[in-house]
Amino acid sequence: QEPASVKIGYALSLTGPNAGGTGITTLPNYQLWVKEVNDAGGLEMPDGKRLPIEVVEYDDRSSAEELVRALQRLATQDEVDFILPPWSTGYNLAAAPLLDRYGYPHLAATSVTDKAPEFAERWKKSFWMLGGGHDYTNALAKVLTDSADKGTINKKVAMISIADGFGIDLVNAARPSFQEAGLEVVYDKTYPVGTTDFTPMINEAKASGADTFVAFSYPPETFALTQQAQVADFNPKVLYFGVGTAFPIYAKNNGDAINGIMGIGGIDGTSEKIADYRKRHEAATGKAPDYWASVITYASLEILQEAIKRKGLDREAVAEEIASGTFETVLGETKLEDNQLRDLWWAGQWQDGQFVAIAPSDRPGAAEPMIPRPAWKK
Amino acid sequence: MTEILALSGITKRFGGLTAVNELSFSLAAGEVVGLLGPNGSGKTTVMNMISGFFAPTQGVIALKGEPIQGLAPHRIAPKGVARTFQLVRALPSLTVSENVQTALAFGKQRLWGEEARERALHHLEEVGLAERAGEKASDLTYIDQKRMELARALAAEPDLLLLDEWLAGLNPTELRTGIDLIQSLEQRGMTILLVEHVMDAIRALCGRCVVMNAGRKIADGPTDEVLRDPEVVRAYLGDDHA
Amino acid sequence: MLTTTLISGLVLGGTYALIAMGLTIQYGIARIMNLAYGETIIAAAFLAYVLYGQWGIDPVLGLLIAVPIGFAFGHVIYGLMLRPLVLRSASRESLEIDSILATFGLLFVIQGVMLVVFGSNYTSYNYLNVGVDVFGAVVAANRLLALALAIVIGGGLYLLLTRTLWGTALRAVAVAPKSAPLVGIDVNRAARFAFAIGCSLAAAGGVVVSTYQTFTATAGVVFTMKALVVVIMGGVGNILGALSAGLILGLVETFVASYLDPGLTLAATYLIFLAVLLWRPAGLFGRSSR
Amino acid sequence: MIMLEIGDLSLHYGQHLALDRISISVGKGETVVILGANGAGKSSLLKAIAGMTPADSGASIVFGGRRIHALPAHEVLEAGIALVPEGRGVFGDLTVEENLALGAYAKRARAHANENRAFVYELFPKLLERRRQYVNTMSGGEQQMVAIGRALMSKPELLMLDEPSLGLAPVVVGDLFRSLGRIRERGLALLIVEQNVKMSLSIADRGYLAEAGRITGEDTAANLMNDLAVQRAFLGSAA
Amino acid sequence: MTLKTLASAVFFLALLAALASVPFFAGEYAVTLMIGMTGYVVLATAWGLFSGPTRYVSLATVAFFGIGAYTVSVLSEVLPYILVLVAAGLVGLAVALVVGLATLRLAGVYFVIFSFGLAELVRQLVTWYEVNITGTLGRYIFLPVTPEGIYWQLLALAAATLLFSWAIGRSRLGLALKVIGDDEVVASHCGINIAGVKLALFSISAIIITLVGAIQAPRWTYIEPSIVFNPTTSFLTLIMALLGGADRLWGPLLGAIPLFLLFEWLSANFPNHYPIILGLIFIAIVFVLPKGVLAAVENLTSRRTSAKRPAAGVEAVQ
Ligand SMILES: Nc1ncnc2c1ncn2[C@@H]1O[C@H](COP(=O)(O)OP(=O)(O)OP(=O)(O)O)[C@@H](O)[C@H]1O
Ligand SMILES: Nc1ncnc2c1ncn2[C@@H]1O[C@H](COP(=O)(O)OP(=O)(O)OP(=O)(O)O)[C@@H](O)[C@H]1O
Ligand SMILES: NC(=[NH2+])NCCC[C@H](N)C(=O)O
Ligand SMILES: [Mg+2]
Ligand SMILES: [Mg+2]
Repeated sequence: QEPASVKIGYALSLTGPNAGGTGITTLPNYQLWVKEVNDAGGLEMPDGKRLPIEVVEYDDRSSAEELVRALQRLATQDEVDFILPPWSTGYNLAAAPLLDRYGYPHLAATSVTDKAPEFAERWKKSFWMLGGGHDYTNALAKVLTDSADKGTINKKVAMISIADGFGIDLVNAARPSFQEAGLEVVYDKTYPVGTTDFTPMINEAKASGADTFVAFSYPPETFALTQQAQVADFNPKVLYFGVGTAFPIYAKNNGDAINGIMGIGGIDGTSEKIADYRKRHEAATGKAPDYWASVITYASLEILQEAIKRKGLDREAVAEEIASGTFETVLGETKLEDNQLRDLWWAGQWQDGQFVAIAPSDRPGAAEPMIPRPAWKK
Repeated sequence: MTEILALSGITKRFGGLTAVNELSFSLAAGEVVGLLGPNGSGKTTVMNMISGFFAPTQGVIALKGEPIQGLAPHRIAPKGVARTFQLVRALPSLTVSENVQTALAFGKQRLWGEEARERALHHLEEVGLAERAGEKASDLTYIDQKRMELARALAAEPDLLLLDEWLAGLNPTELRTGIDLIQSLEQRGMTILLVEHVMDAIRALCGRCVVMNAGRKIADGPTDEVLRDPEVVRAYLGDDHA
Repeated sequence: MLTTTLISGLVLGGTYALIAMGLTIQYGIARIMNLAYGETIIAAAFLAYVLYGQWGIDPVLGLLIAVPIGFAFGHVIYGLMLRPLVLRSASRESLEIDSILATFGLLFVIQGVMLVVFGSNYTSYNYLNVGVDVFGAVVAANRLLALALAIVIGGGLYLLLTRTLWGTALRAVAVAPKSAPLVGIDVNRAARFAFAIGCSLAAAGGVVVSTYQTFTATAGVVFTMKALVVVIMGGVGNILGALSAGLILGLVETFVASYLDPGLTLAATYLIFLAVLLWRPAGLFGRSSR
Repeated sequence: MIMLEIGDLSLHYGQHLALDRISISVGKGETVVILGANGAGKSSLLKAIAGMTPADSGASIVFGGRRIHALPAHEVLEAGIALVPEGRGVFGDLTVEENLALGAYAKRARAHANENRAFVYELFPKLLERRRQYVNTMSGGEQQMVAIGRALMSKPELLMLDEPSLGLAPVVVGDLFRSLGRIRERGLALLIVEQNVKMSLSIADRGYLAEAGRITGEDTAANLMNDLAVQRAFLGSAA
Repeated sequence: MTLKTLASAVFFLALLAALASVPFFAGEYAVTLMIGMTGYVVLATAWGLFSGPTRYVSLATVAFFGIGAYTVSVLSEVLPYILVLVAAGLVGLAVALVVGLATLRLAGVYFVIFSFGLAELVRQLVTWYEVNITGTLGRYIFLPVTPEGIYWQLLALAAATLLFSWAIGRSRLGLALKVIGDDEVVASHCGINIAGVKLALFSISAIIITLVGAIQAPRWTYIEPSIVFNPTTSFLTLIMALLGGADRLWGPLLGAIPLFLLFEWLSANFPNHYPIILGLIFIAIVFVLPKGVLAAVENLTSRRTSAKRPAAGVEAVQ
């Protein structure tokens, strides 16, 4: 019979330790997208009819077991038409085999993993949209060597990373990337989740003589590092932080002190589409999106929306279409290669209040890196 | 006359305080001996060392010739030592019967099941608590809990029974009953070391007394003599009793 | 290097001590194992954030607002929710279980309200983030404030509890609530007061910590557990214990990070905690009553 | 002159009737003992007066002209009645000094703390010697002194003692009753529950006999002392 | 008496069979639900096995749970499945012995927080080991175990745990535990080897908990310390057991099932106000069921029977 609506379900970490990340990147974009689609009358079907989206939402309470169960509930109990993925690498991996088993396309928008090709192979309907650790670290290495070659900075790098899946993936990628690029890692330590005081690490990094300090960090530490580097008057020529650098609140709290700080992600500051997206996001959810995965998340939803428009509610066909089609999204013309989004910005930098993309430098829209960054104002 | 317990040169220190100081005495099998002394003179501490609750700082405690000092209570109990506590220690969430069965189940007889229940009832009868066997121990009055505690100690069928002020708080009639009960135990051949401040009971029960003061032994001998000893009178009895 | 490490360790420890003191009072005196303690800290952090961000009220002034609010909150919660449990509990253990269960519920309520009001985002702001030179080590003024506050509160409470009759009465309630009425102490009032003090200390901690630490509506548990570790390591109900345990943990963490491996800081923290307990089963300053 | 007047005091523990319409009185400065078998309800009576255990409604307890029935324990103390309970109720984790200081926690006593403390130390010189010791490391007799001393610190007009001689060495019992005699001389009324019949009657003015939750007899101490038959009948029957 | 035991046994087996057949007639989601529920039933019952009678409230549950999951992730490719489970149990046992020996002196809240610290320590050490020695953090488990398979394993474990708990309750060991819970001094003076008893029970409880982690691990595919050492697991287990009545055989189960369903229902129906409602319900439960679910149930049934037979009071005590 004729469906009256499209049921879309998701299970997110609305509470618990993962709620912070979910609340910045994932949930607001899902809300924005649903609102926009429904305001426009619903999802367009191949026959031009529009079906409103009906949302089924669960809280996984930041527990993998809950997530697995909630997804199964969505698939077998609520029998939703599509399932949107959770936030973070680990939870997307926990979700992948299930979504695969039930035949749902899986648009993993917030999962950073070097195993993406392998996973795309294993779970045919999974799509990996945020690249792998090597992509980010290779790009960073290039930015650094370019600058070192110009004689602006030395080739020494001090680096710290958080001891969880994300930090370790990146630092494991960074070591070979930096070595191949001829950079010398002079300090390389991992800190546990929950660390709040970075004074010892900053002191070591300061003493190491490196011009570049890299932290594969999560938001609380990114914020803490920024504050503590200021206090310690720690002024390497390049400062690069992890997740959180791209958050709007980062700029709000630190003002122009963060000018020149680099981080993971970035956006094309020249793109009107993105500027428009940011405006809509803020209007609909009351807060600005981050400058990295938000827009990717949103783009993944647009891809889904367009694939549905082309193929209807047949999940098999939709997955097929996502894998092979070309889509017009907020990122511009978008096409997945081997189930992965490869047209990504790997590094960004705060420049005059915007977190603009600086790498890959040959991609249109890339900004010129500002090295050395201005020292902290006293 | 065989010696069942022998303490030689026992010392116990708590931090700076020497609670028991170079104490030696011994008990012959079947003897009922009073351990007397002013409050704080170390009597309970001696009991605690015999039962294994404290390890002596120094000295040897021999039970039937075998050194037991420093062993844990659960190692000493099966060797035939049972006790009551100065402040009763009931097992409040267990029934009165279960309290007694505890001693049966883990004592040397290792009784369990129906047999244990019957034995428990028997021991409760001895102390006059049989009707309350099914009640929660915490519902008993203080004195009844003391009775129950004695039944528990008796259930272990000890060779040596340590009673720490078990008669305290009884009125004259109850005291009489208590004394009779202890005498019946004596008749059975049980060796009893008893700490007590009730002189009537001491006189009635003990052929011999050991008196402590400030951790040291100040007298040891037949009860009448000891209670006339001027030092004992001065330190413990006071002029009223002299 | 050594002095720098020492000083940053003490400063970090100040934070730990600060967040633990309210809990040690609540648990030690009011006998309430308050699992919602961390949520109180976070709520105060949000309060400071709003006061500063919306109305430009300095967090130090914010303390003057948050502390009384915390006190009132604790007073009300105790009266409404905990008092009936205290009244009905026959033993210390049953009260412990009841208070664990009830405050576990409270934890969710507070957290839920914060989620609805503030969402689940990381929240942080900058305040007093300037370096201060202390014996050659540069430390952040906001963290120094936490240390100073910890020492002042810790010392003040210690004197209050040990040197005044009123404080002795609170300790009497802690050690023998059944006997306290015998000397004319209104146990209910004392416990309620202690619980409220605990909440106001949590509020003070929350305000100060928010000036340098990122927080989310759901981060309360982290604080509760850290505080519990400090409280237990110091000895329940012992203010000086909480202060020293906090400082020790801060020092351990900093020394391990500087001289061993930052990756082992938390492992070392727990190792020290466990070692202390094995050495002194009732905490550093605890007197075992078993 | 009557100071404490109790009428129709009943008390239930759940279903169990522990006190059955008790009526007793204590005069100003009078020393009264209650004698009775175990479980007769003596402790329950003292606890009910002290407000530690709620009595059934309908009772009347008047102290110094004031109705104190249903007052919470701390207010009963404030009114001038102190209890040294069964098991002593001392603060084991506090020092002797602190226990005594807390004795004067009541508003009525604060101003007199120093003079009362001096009296307590004079009465029990051992406490002065041990004033820094934690009470739970003291022997039973020493703890009993702390408990009595602490009660005296609240400047009571009526001091109630529940089996104060329990577990004390004879020499201490002698001292204790001498001390109670001295306390009595200061004009305090005493209400004592004791098994040590001889000693307690020797310092008492009057005595009550309690049995199974009721008061079954009352006489002057001298008469009770002499009437051994009465003694045996009442003290022996319940056991 | 024996007839009653027999009847109970038959009923127990029938119930087990009925539960085991759930996958054949109910949907996949039902299986999922049963997995979660059975998992918590086992955790809570195993927890109650040790913590109920001794009143040693342990927050180390997740340490063993996580160890189980990690053992599977490490060994799943090298050993046959059944040996993997055995290995997990053995690792759990080894850790339990070390922990047990270390904690014997602790009491009350000191033990509680110690056990929490211990779980965190294990998590930190595993993290550090993975990061610095094996150089990765996440691990993948690609085992061909179906949800039904997981469910049946858990169900079997649940049955075994309950049976074991029942046997303990009627054994000398059970009495020993109760005595220890009441007064350790008396226990040792009655001849109970406190350390031995505690250690034995703690280890058994730990092995069961480890197995739950091991059996459930394949459901997540990806494992990292923050996932399998999630302290929430310890808290929920404790809360469920306490709520049901930790010192009785059926108590933890009666806490786990309703609470689990409540969680599920709330998060499905009120994802955004879930914590508030849950918290309020929780507080309400504490007030309405002061002695735990089981006691309330018993109260109800005993009131009914005693209403029928007014004179049954005395027998009921025995
Ligand atoms: N665990 C302990 N720690 C410190 N001191 C203790 C401890 N146990 C006993 N003492 C001290 O040792 C001394 C002897 O105490 P003990 O209990 O043996 O006396 P006692 O002779 O039994 O007295 P009583 O007749 O009053 O019961 C006392 O001064 C007491 O304070
Ligand atoms: N908290 C309680 N709960 C239930 N019953 C109680 C409680 N306290 C006392 N009882 C009961 O009340 C009765 C009177 O007890 P109470 O302690 O007042 O007697 P007592 O005369 O002081 O005896 P003793 O000489 O043993 O101290 C006893 O039967 C006792 O079992
Ligand atoms: N902007 C973001 N927060 N992106 C999310 C990245 C999350 C990260 N990949 C993780 O493993 O958790
Ligand atoms: Mg003694
Ligand atoms: Mg009494």
